[in-house]
Amino acid sequence: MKIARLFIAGLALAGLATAASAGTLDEITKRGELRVAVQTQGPPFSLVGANGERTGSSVELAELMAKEMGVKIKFLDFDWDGLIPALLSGKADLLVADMTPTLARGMKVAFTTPYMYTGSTVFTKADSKFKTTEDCKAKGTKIAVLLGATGEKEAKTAFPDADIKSYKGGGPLLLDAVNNGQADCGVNDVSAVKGQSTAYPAGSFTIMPDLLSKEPLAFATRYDEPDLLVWMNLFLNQVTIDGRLQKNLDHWVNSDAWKKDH
Amino acid sequence: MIWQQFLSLAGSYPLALRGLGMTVVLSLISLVLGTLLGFGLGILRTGGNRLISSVIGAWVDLIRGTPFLVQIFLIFFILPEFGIELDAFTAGIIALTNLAACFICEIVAAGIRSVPTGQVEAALASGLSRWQRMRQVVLPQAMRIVLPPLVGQYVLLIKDSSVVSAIGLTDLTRVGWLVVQRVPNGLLVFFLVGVGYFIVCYPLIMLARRLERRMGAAHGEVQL
Amino acid sequence: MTKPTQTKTGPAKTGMIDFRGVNKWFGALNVLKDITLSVEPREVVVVCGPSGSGKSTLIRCINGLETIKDGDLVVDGQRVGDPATNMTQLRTEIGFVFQSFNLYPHKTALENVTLAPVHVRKIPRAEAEKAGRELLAKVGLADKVNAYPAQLSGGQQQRVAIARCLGMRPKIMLFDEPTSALDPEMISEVLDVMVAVAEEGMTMMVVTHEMGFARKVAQRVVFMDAGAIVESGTPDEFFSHPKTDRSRAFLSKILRH
Amino acid sequence: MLENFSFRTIVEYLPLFGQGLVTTVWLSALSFVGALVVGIVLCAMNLQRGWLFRAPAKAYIDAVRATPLLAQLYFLYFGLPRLGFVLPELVVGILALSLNSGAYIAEIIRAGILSIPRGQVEASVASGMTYVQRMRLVVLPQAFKVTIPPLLGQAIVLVKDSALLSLISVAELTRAGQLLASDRFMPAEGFVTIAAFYLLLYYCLKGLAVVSSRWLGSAGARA
Repeated sequence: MKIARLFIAGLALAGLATAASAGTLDEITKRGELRVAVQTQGPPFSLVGANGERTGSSVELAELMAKEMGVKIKFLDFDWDGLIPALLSGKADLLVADMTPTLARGMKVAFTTPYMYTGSTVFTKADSKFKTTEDCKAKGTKIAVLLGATGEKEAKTAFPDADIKSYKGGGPLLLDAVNNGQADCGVNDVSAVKGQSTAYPAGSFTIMPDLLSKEPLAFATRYDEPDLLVWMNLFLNQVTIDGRLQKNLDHWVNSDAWKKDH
Repeated sequence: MIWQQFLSLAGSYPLALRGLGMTVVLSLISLVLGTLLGFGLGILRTGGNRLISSVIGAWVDLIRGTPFLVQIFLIFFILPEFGIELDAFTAGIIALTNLAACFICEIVAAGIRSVPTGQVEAALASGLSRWQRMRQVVLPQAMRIVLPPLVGQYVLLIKDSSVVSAIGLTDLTRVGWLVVQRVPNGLLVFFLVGVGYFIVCYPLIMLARRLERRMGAAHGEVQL
Repeated sequence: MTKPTQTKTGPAKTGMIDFRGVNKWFGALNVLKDITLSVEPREVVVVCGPSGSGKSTLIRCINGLETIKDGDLVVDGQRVGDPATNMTQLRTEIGFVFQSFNLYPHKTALENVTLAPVHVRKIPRAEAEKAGRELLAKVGLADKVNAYPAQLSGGQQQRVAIARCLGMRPKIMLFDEPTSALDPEMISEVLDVMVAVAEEGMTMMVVTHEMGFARKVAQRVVFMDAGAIVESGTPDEFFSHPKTDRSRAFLSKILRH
Repeated sequence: MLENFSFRTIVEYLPLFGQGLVTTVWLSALSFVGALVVGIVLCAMNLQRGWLFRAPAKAYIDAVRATPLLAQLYFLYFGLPRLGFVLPELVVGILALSLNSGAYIAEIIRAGILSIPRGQVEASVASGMTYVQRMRLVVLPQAFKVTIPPLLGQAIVLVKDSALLSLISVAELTRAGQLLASDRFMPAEGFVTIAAFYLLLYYCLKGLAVVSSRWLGSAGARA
């Protein structure tokens, strides 16, 4: 602890130095490269294809951002543990992942205005005895959620008597857990569930029509990059108006169209 | 279903090979560096200087006692705040080298301590210098004790290298995580990842076992 | 005489090995008590006494394997333990033969003999090997040049150890119970080599209970008990007319069989 | 990340860390006991003359040593249900750690037994002891002394390895740190705190190793 305190003392100075530097956008222009941290949580937002090529809804939006900036893009691929440190330590300019901008998180990073709304849904194995969301409220039901995701919180509120199990490693593993019987139900973002269940034969899962919550998704950057934040909001505004956002979401999130290419 | 998934996985072999390559290159570099550094530290650890020895001891404890993930985070994310900016590969090499050096230091120190004092006295009596005593008399005999666990430690370190995925390097384990997004079958994917590690590690385990047998049978004990 | 007392540099008359009022403690135990002893060049001194009497410690002090607490120990004109003395250099002048041989198990007989000459004396390897072979032949081991210690009997190992010391062309040879760890039938082959070394005029201190050896080559026998030198004299005097009860008791024990 | 390091938040999450610490401790302890059992059985198999027992033991030990714990954990976690065993995460986790550490412990015990001088075994054979008596009265008590330090070393490894169980939703120490990282986006606070707790556990185990080796050392001297 002592060492940490020493760190902080030394770093207060270092922090001042970075805060005083030029605008992030200028820096990006000069560098000619936009550094984006992504979390490869699975389709439809971010995935890696068979040959290692990176793709997905968020990934394409980030590429569009770089194109509009007129710079190249560099993806930094971290697992969940490394994602936030990458942004906070300045290794990445911004964070593109299917993240819910909660108020608590907003204390540490600067979120853009939400670019889409989704929500947590409940899914079960098609032939299981859990047919409705009500069924999953039974005492001792094993419910799979993603560690740290908003679905985890939603599940705790919606199923107070259930046995909540938090997994790491992305939505597909929740489907795997439910498919294998480690959990009775799963709770995750509806777009993710729909996108990821396509890896299974059609009709493997029952996805409940009702949503537990309505959640926004947003990109994130740091509070010491206000110019970048303003620009990102402007970008989202523009692509909403000219329909490019809708096209992206229709391809990736609202349909299985992406499946054809991957 | 499984066959279909397997075919889909087989299509990812270039990615898997890249991951395996990253694991091998990362391990190879840091094991070589870590071995050199570890031997140096082990020799200093058993050398006469109390202060140096206890500083090394404290450092080894700190590294052995904390999760490797935290060490790699400190090097990659926190050092930049002190003006030391490293790319992920270099940070991974540094972290893994340091980890290797600390474990190897303890193995080497134990080996050196196992050499009978009579040997050092004999070398001392014939006027060999400190370095000559170490080089000609102590280390060759310590190697008998050191080699088998050293190679065993290599295997552990190769497996520990998977933690580098936390700072964005695509090693074999990371490939597993990426692929499982597309082919959601944890059993199959990580079984294959296990096979990948097995291919790298098993020859080393065989080597360790052979060394152990050879060292045990070699011109070991002085006959009384 | 410019200085009336020469406590630091030693008196004008100096033996090859000079103990003057040497004391040593292991913790509270006074293992060497006020030792004063001088060994002349070419002299052979046998040190004997019951186990724990400090005789091994005594000779280990000479090449600095043990450090002394107070008193002076001058070897070949140099003070042992003085920061100004280059101990590594001094040790090259002193051969030391251990009870347990301490041959390097990872090196052959020849490599054991040539290691120090090559690395310390910087003698070219070919030359050192030639000398090493000659030495091994001299101790009767011409055919064991490439054998590893584990392939040699105890007596052969000890002879290699003696050859290893001689390879440095030392001025002094110290022997710490060189035959105690040997089977009886091997003792004589080692003693024969030691006699040969003594007859070439080597300065020697030998800790041993081999009284035959003492009678044959020693000029002096030193008897120690409880860390002190109790008696010192020619072998004849010591064996025939021991002066103290302790030495009589000791002799009666070791000569009984 | 460090200039805004918030000790206050760590304190706020301390109860969670405490619970995680307790879980880590008892599940590691249980796994270690399990690993000892696995290790002793494997080692006994490995020391038999015939290949019937030795070959499977060797194959198992090699397979475990050559593959990462992660793969083994998933193998059990996703594999067992296919065979019809759906076990709670904690049970799977403890099983995985026991089976993993057991392989290493088997090697440690074997090295300990082989370190007993031949003369000891010969003396006990000469006095007419059976194999079991020889093991129980002569070999194992001596081997025990040699194996205690490496066994505690393995215990340290096991405690750190237990962090992997957070992957299958066991709420242990690492999970607590990850929660702080994902709820509050405070990774530095989360990971530095778990590092401190692991270090604490490390020093406890190391202290135990020092005390036990001193105790065993003096016991050996008395014997």
